[in-house]
Amino acid sequence: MSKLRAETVTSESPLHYFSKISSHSEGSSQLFNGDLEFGVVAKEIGLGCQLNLRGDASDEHFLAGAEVVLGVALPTVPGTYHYSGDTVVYWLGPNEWVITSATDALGLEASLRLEIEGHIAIVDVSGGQTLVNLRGYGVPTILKKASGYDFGIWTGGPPGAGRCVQTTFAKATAIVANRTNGSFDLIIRRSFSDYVAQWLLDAGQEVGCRIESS
Amino acid sequence: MKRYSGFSLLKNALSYHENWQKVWRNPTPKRDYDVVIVGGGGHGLATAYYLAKVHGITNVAVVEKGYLGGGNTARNTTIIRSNYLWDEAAQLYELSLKLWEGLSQDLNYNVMFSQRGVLNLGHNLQDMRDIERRVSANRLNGIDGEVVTPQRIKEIAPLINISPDSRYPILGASWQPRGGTARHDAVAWGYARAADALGAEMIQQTEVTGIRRKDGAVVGVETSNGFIGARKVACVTAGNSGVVAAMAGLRLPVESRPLQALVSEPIKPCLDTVVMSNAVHGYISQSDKGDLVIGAGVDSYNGYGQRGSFHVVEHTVQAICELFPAFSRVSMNRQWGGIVDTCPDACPIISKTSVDGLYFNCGWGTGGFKATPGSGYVFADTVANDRPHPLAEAFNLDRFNTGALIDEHGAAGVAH
Amino acid sequence: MLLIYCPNCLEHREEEEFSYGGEAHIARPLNPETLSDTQWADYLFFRKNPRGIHHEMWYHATGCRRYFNATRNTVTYEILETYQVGTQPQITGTDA
Amino acid sequence: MIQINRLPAAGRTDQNKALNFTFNGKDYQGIAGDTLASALLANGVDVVGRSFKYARPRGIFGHGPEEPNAIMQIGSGASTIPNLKATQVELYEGLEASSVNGWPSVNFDVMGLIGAFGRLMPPGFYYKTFMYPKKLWMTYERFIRKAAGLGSSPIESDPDSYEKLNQHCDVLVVGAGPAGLVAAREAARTGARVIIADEQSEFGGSLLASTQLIDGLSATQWVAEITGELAAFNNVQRLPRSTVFGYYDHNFLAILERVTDHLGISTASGPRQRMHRVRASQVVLATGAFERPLVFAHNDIPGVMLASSVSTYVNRFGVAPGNKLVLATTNDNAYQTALDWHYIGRTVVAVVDSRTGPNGDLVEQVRALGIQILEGHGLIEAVGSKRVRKALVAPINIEGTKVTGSVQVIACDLIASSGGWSAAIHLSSHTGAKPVWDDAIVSFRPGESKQKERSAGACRGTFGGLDGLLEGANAGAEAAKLAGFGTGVVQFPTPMVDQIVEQPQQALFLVPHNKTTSRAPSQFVDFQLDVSAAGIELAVLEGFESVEHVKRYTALGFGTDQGKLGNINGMAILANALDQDIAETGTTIFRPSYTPTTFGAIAGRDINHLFDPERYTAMHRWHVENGAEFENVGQWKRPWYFPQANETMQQTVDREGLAVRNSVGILDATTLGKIDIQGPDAAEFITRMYTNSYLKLAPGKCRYGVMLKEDGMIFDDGVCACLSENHYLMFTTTGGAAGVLSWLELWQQTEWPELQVYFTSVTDHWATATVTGPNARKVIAKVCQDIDLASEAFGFMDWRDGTVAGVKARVFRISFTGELSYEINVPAHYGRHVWEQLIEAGSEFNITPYGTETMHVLRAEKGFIIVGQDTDGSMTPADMNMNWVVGKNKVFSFIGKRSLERSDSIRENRKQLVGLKTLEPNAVLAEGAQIVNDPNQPIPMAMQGHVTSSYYSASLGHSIALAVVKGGLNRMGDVVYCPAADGSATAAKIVSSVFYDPTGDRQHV
Repeated sequence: MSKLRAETVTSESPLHYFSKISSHSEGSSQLFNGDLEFGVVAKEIGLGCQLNLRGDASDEHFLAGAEVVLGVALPTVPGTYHYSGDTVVYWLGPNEWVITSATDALGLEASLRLEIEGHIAIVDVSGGQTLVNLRGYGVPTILKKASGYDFGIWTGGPPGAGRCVQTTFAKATAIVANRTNGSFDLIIRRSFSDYVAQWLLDAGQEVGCRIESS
Repeated sequence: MKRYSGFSLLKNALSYHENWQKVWRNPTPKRDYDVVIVGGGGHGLATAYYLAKVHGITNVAVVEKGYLGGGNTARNTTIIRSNYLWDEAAQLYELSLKLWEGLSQDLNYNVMFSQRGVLNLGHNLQDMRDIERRVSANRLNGIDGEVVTPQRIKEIAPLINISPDSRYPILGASWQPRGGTARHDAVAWGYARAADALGAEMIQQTEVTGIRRKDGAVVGVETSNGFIGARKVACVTAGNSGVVAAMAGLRLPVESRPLQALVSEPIKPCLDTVVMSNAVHGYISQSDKGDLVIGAGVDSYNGYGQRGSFHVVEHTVQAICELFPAFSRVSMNRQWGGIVDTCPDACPIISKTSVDGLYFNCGWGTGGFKATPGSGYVFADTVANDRPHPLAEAFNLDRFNTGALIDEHGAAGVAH
Repeated sequence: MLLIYCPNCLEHREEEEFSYGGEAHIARPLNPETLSDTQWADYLFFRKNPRGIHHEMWYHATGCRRYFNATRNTVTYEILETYQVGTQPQITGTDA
Repeated sequence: MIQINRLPAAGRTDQNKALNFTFNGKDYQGIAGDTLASALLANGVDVVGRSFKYARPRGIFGHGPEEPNAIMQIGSGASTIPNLKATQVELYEGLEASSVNGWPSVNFDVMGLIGAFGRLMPPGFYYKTFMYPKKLWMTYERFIRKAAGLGSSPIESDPDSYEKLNQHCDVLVVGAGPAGLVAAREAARTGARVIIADEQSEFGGSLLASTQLIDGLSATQWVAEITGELAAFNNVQRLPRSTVFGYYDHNFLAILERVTDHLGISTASGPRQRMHRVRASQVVLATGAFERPLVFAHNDIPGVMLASSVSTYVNRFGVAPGNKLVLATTNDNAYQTALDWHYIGRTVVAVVDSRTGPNGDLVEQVRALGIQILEGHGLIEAVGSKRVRKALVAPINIEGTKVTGSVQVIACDLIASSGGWSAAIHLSSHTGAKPVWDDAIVSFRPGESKQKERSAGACRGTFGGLDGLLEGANAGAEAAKLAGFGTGVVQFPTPMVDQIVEQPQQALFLVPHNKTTSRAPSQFVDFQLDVSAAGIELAVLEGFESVEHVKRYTALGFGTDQGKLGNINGMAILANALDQDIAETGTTIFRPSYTPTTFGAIAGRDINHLFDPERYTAMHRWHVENGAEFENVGQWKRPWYFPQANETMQQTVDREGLAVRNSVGILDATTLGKIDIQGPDAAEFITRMYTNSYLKLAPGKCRYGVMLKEDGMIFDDGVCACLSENHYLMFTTTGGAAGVLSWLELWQQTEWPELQVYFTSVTDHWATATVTGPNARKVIAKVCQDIDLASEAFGFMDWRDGTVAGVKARVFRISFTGELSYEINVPAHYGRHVWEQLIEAGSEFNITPYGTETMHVLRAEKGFIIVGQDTDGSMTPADMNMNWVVGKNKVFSFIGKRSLERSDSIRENRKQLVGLKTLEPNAVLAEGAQIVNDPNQPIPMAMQGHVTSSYYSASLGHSIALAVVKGGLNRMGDVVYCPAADGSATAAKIVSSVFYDPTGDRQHV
């Protein structure tokens, strides 16, 4: 074999192996017998596009340019995110955002670069992190176990917006965001994803925890 | 000084313990002294003792703002070892260890120095290289030590977890059999009693508020109980060195940080040695009362609060439970903090200063208790002769100008 | 355990999210080569280390990744203010 | 078994539910609602333990966390728990308890014989003895240690799990006694988030044992009502069995909740205990008070108890721990115990009151019942061995300092004593608030608040029932208001409580004896550690004047009850001996834990595999499947080597290394830190951080750089590539990634904000496979068609974008082996795919995966350093013989440059990196070995440096080592020695640090 064709390319999301391994692991096998109601379900929504965007939030041209391309304004209020369709923009810092989207990362980067002038940075981090949705009645408790952040003060935002925070999550870090359906999204780093998954299974044992990889 | 012995105990028991002599006088301060030692902790008291014993300087006052031995002497985890890497540090700590070995007899006060050995664990390959390097240097410096295997560690400390499946498995350790622990309070009291017997005066509940100078030379100290004259002033105020230095218009390259420690309830003896681990970060021994004495971390920020952050305690206890899973069901009885002076190179300052007759001994970081006798010995010599003791030469203040730091491991995080 | 108000996130956050950055307001000498060894050592190693009011840097390591300054009492640990790098503190002096 | 002391009216217990348990191997029965202590008392068990020092027999003394004597080992095997207080252990079916001291039994303890010589063991006796002869101390100590400790640690791993919850609330109420309950109710009503925690199994505190009426209801009914009200609020979290054990900075409090301990079974489905880490906006402390025992001779004999404890056992547990009661008191409050005892039909022989003319409401009630009240008397001594038989009572002077008349003997089997109450100020003291002594209430009060907290009720020194309720309600409303809820005005009507008129109490801390304190039988102050009044006076006699000295000298307050019973009496006795008042003598600072806290609960789930995150690369599973052994590098798991069947590690490393040198190998290099740098000032910024310049680095090119700290010492190294104008990618070491990123941010944000540059970590985004060896190009060519791999087109230290195995990739021609190398970076999702395709493409060249050990050997053959192994934070570039990487002509004084000119940095004879070649070619030096010139010199030897890296090199056929040696670069050819532990020494010649391909031809092909 001297030539590989594109269609043979396989990809693996960070939690690719996880449910398989967990279902065979002794400690958590009781959680996967199918009869249990799981208090926490962690579903990976992996392999999307994730871009890190840096720029001057006081520069109107920058904000306008980004909005044109993304179809949604960059959130400038700390701890909030905006979304439109499947594009979500999270505030990470006063000049930093992360964009998750179903589109192609390189294409989106190119469009942004075309639209925005000046000192900015756009970095493709699609391979470096993954998005996990946490749902179930046990999620608020899981978040209390994971982080010292007070998620209890979050209230529902206006349409198209929500709350997010980058904080410690167990002994890793994560971006946590609320969804309108009461679930939470978690963005975690790839190299920590096994740890986070192991941690979720352990911390979720009280209520039952299942991981669905993408 | 009436000597202590089994016989004296028996004799006093027969008279209902009504005739014991005072351990030290509590005199009102004189107008002036040859030497005023600021700080009545272990190091200051040892300095007073050796000034009198070795150098015949007995017109000495130890001025202490609280009670003798009430600072870090009372707050440390009592570990004693001399297996330091660098020649300068190793020789100083080895002098200390040799003094420890005869201290109870020298002071006629049982400081309960227990040579039960110290293990410094290695958890990764670089740890093991560093251990080999340190032990090799120790041996060539005449300091006992060997590199031991996990199996040998298990023999020394049977409850330890040497499973290769641990998150950070124990790969080996350095073992210094002559290391151990001592009863911290007894060290302060023993030195104070012995120094008092030789003529030094213990002035407690007296806070030094200023250092009076004239023509570039020290003339005495202002205190909460008035001025006390002195030809020489020797400052040994761990945790507050920067504050005291500022009284003489000096700056020191030290920062004060909370260092935490905790003890368990007393349990039956199950750990007969000292176990230290840098990589998982915790150290532990068991006292003669049965408490597990556990050293926690230094908080990252400057502080004078003698308390620290709970998460530091949590991390330490996690480390202890990793090393000794069986201790998970034992309980923490008490936790507290001390204030340590941290130096950029994690080595002390034993130095003359730009003010004539003013000397500083500080910056011991977490290593102060084990150095108590040696520190007092070389500092007394430095003060008595107005020149650094040969073993103190490397620990001068000028090293921060030249860059001749002794252990720049500790310097990795400085500079801005 | 400290609870620190991040001037960028506009919230109080747990100490675990931050790392301490040492004394604030130390400017790097513009021409290090012109300094004596002693002057350079002063910049490198000598800090105020006050008992009382301290101006210090913190890095919001697992939050917004920004450095900022805080005025903290090193005895009570009370944080009296946090403020942006490049700005001056409202609270000065040595005692709380 | 008959529960001889069980009363027919069962208090809060359930007579119908019997529970079997064992104590010291003997079977007993208690009932539901009992504590282990109440059950033992019900069964008439007198001796439950032996004291620590003198091994004196001891019985149950209290009913809560103040209990000093009834220390138990609960359970057995892996789940045994040492040192629980019987008064706090809820009884369950099958409970196994044993005393922690006493051999062969608590009733006959041979150590008790030693206790008879107690006079030979005054405080601090060990400081005065065991010194001679010197060499025997370790032997003495072995015997001393035999007597150490209370209970035993398990010797196996803990089968239980522990939970942790981070909690946030507006108002935290500590204590669910009367003041705490009304405080919580007021706060709850405002809508504030409220947590109320109490250490007991049910809410109510002292009310659970009270016979008082509140709002016309019995105390327990009233508790049930208000607890029900609290349950109806969904903004209230109620935590029974939950001890707030520490109050830390910025209103952080830690609570230990005992979830399953009272069930006595290890349940796999739930945690044993749960740690609540609480951030509270405001705190109400309503922690109550502890009764002080009276200190009199032999006050430690079983059958001597606290007055409130006797009442508690009677009223709450339905247990009468004796028959004939003598009550000794200094106050009106304790008369309630005489009433309680009388109403269950037992005999109150006498009340011994130190005061003259007491006539408060309760006193009059007792008097009306015809009970003898001995006014102006002291109970000076208890008589008995394993149970009280008699009380010696004598008139005392009005100051309470002297016996003034003849002693009378009163037969009894129970002595209850009360010296008044001490506010439980522990938590306020944790915050640094300095307690204030108040003569009026004979107690400390909490000091001025240092945090957002207030105390209410008995813990504030307000011992009257109604006043405490008022304070609680106010505190709850105020706390809520300050947290942003409500008006601060109390909303609920004040509960109605009968006011009881009390006469002033007497401050009596040591009941006088007709002998002096030093000659009287022991008058115990701290029971657990056998600290007596005489011991405290002796400490003063010996010159210990500070309360801390006396505490430390006598061990007062160092027991597991932490001085809850004894501290105040001890301090008062000290003050008296010093002729001071208590306020002058000062107080001692209480520290966490309020009560002992399980290590496992403090650790939580962050143990075992969750102790620290394990970081994996995208190829990790492949490595596992292919038999890799792993090395911990920081948090990463990196393949260390890939052994094949029956290979030793050395054989594996030889094979892997030869494969790279002779054909091709593949390494997972994902873990190297990677930082994306963008901005118009990126090149300028990078040039300030590295020792060399990047101003002229063109797109498509890479450069190796070294980073210093400002002290001039090497701190990290790596390659930096110019991706395009104003866009760079910086590689860091695996361990240095996070540190370098925050280092860059530090300088940009705080020192040079004018430089326009952004940094983003992309370490996790890329998976990196290094293909290296003479056949590397051929392997790459099979999977990559869109990059011209010819040396002229894609040279050493170049990088190119292209497609590898169908995946967009960035390929760097950088080499850490000295061979032709390609570092292939692909988005991590494709990491395993590309890795496997490379393995497959390389199969015809026998491509060999290798690990970090072989990587280390190969780079050492080339003399490439590893920061942190060959450097130790005290090494400059010149020390590493790397002056070539220092840009001498750079305009900006890069970080660390100035320090390179300090006198010590330019000193002759610094340690320098060299190679070592052992004279015996197969001898491999130990990494870390020290180097000397003459191995036969006497100790201490003059050390010249040490070996930093050392391996057997299969491709060279001999061992190699890197070392740092003083002045080493001028010592080429010298022979030096590495002495070993066994006295032997290995000779080695100083050579160049580059062993292999010194001209560097192979990496350039």
